[in-house]
Amino acid sequence: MTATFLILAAITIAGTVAAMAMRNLIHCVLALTLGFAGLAALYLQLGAQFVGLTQILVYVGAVAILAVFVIMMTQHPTQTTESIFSSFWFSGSLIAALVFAVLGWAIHSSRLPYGIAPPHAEAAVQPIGDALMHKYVLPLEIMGLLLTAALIGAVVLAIHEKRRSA
Amino acid sequence: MIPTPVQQADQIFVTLQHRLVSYLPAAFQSVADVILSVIAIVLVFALLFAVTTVLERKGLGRIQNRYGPNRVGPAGFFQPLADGVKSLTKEDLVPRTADQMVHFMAPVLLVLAAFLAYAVLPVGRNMVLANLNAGILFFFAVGTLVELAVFMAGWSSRNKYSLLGAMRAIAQMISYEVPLVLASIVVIMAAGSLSTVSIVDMQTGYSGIWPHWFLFTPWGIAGFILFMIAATAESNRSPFDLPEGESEIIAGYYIEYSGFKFALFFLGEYLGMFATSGLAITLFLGGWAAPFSFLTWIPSYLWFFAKLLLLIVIFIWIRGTLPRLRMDQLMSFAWQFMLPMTLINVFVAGVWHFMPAGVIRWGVCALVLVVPAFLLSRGLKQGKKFAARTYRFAE
Amino acid sequence: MFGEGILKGLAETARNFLGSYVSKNRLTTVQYPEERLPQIEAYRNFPFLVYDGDDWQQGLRCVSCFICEKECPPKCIIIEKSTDKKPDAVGKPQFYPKVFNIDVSVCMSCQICVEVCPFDAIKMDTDYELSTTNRFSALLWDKHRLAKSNEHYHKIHPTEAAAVDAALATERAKVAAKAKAAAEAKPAAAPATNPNGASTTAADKPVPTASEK
Amino acid sequence: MSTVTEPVRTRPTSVADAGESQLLELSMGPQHPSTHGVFRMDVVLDGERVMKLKPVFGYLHRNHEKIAEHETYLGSMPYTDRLDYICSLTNNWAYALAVEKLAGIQVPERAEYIRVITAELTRFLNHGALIGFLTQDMGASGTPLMYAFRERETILDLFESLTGARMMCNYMRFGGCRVDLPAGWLDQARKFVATLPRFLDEFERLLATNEILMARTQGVGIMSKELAINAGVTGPILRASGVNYDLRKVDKYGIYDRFAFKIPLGEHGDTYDRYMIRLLEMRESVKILNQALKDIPEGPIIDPKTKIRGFKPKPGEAYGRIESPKGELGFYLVSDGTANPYRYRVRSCCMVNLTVLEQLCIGHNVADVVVILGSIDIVMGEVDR
Amino acid sequence: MSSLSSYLLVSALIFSIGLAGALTRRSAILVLIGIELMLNAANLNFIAFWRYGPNPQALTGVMFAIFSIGIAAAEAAVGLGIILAVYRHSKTTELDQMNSMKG
Repeated sequence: MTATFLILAAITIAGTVAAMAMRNLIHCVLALTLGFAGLAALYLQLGAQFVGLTQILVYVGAVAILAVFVIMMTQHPTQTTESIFSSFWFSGSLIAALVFAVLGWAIHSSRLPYGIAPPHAEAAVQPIGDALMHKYVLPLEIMGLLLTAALIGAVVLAIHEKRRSA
Repeated sequence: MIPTPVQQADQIFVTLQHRLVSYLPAAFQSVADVILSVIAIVLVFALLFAVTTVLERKGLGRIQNRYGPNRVGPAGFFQPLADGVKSLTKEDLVPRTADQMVHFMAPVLLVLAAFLAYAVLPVGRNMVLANLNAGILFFFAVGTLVELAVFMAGWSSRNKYSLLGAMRAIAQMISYEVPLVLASIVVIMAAGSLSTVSIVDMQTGYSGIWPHWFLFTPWGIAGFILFMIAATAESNRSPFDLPEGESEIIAGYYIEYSGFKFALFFLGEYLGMFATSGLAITLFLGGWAAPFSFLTWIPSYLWFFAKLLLLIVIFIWIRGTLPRLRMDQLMSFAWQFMLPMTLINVFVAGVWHFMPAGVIRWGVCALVLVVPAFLLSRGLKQGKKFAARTYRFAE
Repeated sequence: MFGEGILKGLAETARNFLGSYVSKNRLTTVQYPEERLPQIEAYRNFPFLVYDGDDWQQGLRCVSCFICEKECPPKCIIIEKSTDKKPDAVGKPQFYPKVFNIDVSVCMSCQICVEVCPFDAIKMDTDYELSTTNRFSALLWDKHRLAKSNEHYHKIHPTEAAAVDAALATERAKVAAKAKAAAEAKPAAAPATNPNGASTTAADKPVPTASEK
Repeated sequence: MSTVTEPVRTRPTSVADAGESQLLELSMGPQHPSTHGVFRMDVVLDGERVMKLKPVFGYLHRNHEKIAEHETYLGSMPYTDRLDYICSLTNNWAYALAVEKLAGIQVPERAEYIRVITAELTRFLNHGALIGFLTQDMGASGTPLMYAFRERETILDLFESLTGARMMCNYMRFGGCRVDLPAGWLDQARKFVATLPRFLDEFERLLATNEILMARTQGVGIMSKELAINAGVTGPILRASGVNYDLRKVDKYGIYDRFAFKIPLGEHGDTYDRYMIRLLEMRESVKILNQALKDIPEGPIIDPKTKIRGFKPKPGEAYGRIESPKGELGFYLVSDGTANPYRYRVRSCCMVNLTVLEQLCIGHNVADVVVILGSIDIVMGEVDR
Repeated sequence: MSSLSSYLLVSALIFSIGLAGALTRRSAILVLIGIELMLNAANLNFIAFWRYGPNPQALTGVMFAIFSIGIAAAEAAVGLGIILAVYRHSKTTELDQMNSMKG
């Protein structure tokens, strides 16, 4: 519970809350990137350098930009929404609050069996690479396949438009 | 062991920093260490930015048979000072319909991201702010922040030109980030490390007088050229300066910025250029290592900056010569030439690793690179559709 | 090979870059306040009124005939005629301009006033450092501002001025001779031959050519 | 998001593609830096593709024709300088030609030679500047432009020492030229013209085979022969479409029949052809210049019978046209016997050439619009008059 | 409260925020983003457990997080692509208005 952690956690939560609550979708995405960056900083603080930097690379560099593009492509000038929340916003937030209550209670009440004092561990890149290439090679390949499939899917979705307009 | 004078000169800034920090209480020492380094980086690279703007304008001037700025100070070298004063005293105009907060944040984020990248660049022996385990990954991660900043600038200005510019910039940066990363992967493969410091350390040896730079391998040359092309595109320099194409979309994403914020964009752009050039030096040109073994007595940081200036000069030279590409050509160049070439280069680096050293290895690797490059460039020309023409004359 | 044209272009710019240090004729820029281009004799800028002698008011050649005011394409010349007469450049009594204004913010330096003037009274100046801080009164030049001496004219357009002077001198001699003859023959006769004589001088004057060839 | 999409208008009715993607209406100009003056294009974009383009001009309209009808014949001469302010001498010539036809004035031989020399120098500087601006529009940071301007400076120096002004020359008169060549001018001109082929070689090395330039210009803005002829396009861009039509050959006005030169013709009619045709025409201009500077005779420079003041041609009408660097520039004059023309009309090549802009640009990129506009070569002073 | 549990609490909070967003927002894009947030919350858990776990050398949590990020990227790409496709069809990204299964 260091000061760094508190600051980072505050940034992250503020970013995510803003991302979910703001009216302007672009603002939402910008706030979301703040949240993602805060999360990445939390990973770095935990010693997971590779994961933290990958988080920034993937989420800030790709997902957020992609979301921004989609928002810009799908916004309609005539689309004037009176409310940004759906009609069942009350039940939705109730469910979320309940989930948080349950999770919070569980975390609070469970006696964690290990690791009160953090040991000095770091996820260096080399062991990660080794693990990816040896122990986790099958998941890696499957993920590659998945990503390829996603790529092809995205391309198919994009080409769709061209064919129709042509 | 007592350091020789050469080593002392080499390490002068490092020892100075240690000396300064040692006066502080132990609790603050690590923080002060970082702060000192950050100040040094900010100062040095801001100064380099100032010098580069003059050099670029003078160089472009000479290329175009003009003098370039030569009025302020000796030979015009105080021009950036005058420019700075001017941009500071200029009225800061913000469009009324602009998204004020985002509009303000964009240049700040841009400069911040550009400066962050320097944290992992070793500018000299033992001169790096953070020797991160995943340094190169860090570099690319902060590079993505630039895209975000550019988007924020373009979108928040509420100007159609700036929006077009931002769209172009993002599309271009994302497209060229892939070849940029792939071009540096060959070095990571060879070095077996993502740490910039260890990558430079691997290149500091010499055989005879020749250094062990990664540049001196087929995949190194190809990787360097591809990296520099991608870096030009990443830093929006000519001939890939479409996002700010002044003749088409005027200034692109920063059309609505004035005064100091405009200067910040300028700064951020140049810092980005220095950073990617610095990474190219780190990856391919041996970082701070001297080019010949008999030149090692020159301090390492000088070598780094000499190489950096060399790359900057090349940037200026190219800017003075080439017209700009079009968006679709830029994209097809990225996906049809750069991406396959970088992938082939990765393959070549693997082949290099497993083949016995010798002339055959060189030949095979070079051949595997040159043939596809030739074929792909033929493809880019779209089956010789682009060609010099002959004309008929009527009496 | 792809990139050949680009490399050729790079070589060309490099040649120019280095050449700009070696050969001085590559750099066409003139470092203006310190160095200046040589004054070209034919250069024209804005009109001025020529006067002979030392007194700018007495020596003004203009006889306020209104030809330039009428012919000026942008109509930037404003003349008011005097009520009394004074001897002109050739010695005949003539009206003189009470007011002679040129609005140089309107003037387009076309030289038509010079071409049409039968008295060689208006010529083109070469002064180009004319910036002012007041765009209203400072750009409306009055008679005093416009009057420049014949020496000035000689300085800026020597060949042309010499031709004009020669023509004027013969004219003056003719007028003097005629006046003498008239004085001898009939002292009361009025000198009435002026316009013809003046227009011949204008026609005799294909300006700088005669002496140059 | 409302503000980003506010100016966006969706395509109105078409069912097939309604709302498929949004169109962006972009106003390029009149303050846009590469519209060659105060010109505006209302462009409708789909992404970056041009769907519609509406040229809007008139920002530089200054009532040239009506002013001229209230001026004397001579008084209009300096105004013609301001039509195409890069090539004032050819404008002078076209107007002088019209008045000479109207009044039946003969031009002495030496004056004809001077006219040809100044016109070809003007053509050279216009094409050089145009190619510079064209590459500037392509983003070449001014290098070719500066090279072109380096040569242009020398030509302007020649003009200055001849006419007294660098750009607004106001040099030609009805029946000849205003002043004779100053001493040493011909030698200076000969020396300079001898350096021009070297400059052209340099220019060609710099860009003509540049891959980026070829990619940017080849196949861009193709103008078919039919379109060019139907639209009344003239000048180098007509010849780039392969139509052999040059008034210097067709009309043989002045003394152009005395010179041996050729007319370069394009085949594809695209921007690259328009670019290259101009380079080649510059070479032909150098040929003409060499011949004219060699053959120029001594003699009077103006018909001695022409009156400067009180010039009143007989009632009648005349149309004088020349091949200006940008196309057919013509002046149509109707005289009613007074000192002012009854009707004065300019056939502006820039404006006629500009009318094809939309057809050339549709389907291309925003970046191409700028390049195509640059290759058409307009000067707003002449378009708007 | 231990350090681990504070990380877990933050993670739970982010998860709930994401869940709330996914359940209540009208815009399909923000629903997708809410789901991304939930995935990220899980990632934070993985990293925290790896860090405080008995065997950090095994890198299990880190590997899981890496795979999760990769899959999340694919998910975001496809999800946004689907939103785009749906938008082309129904001219809206508002979930309330996408109430027809038939095209």
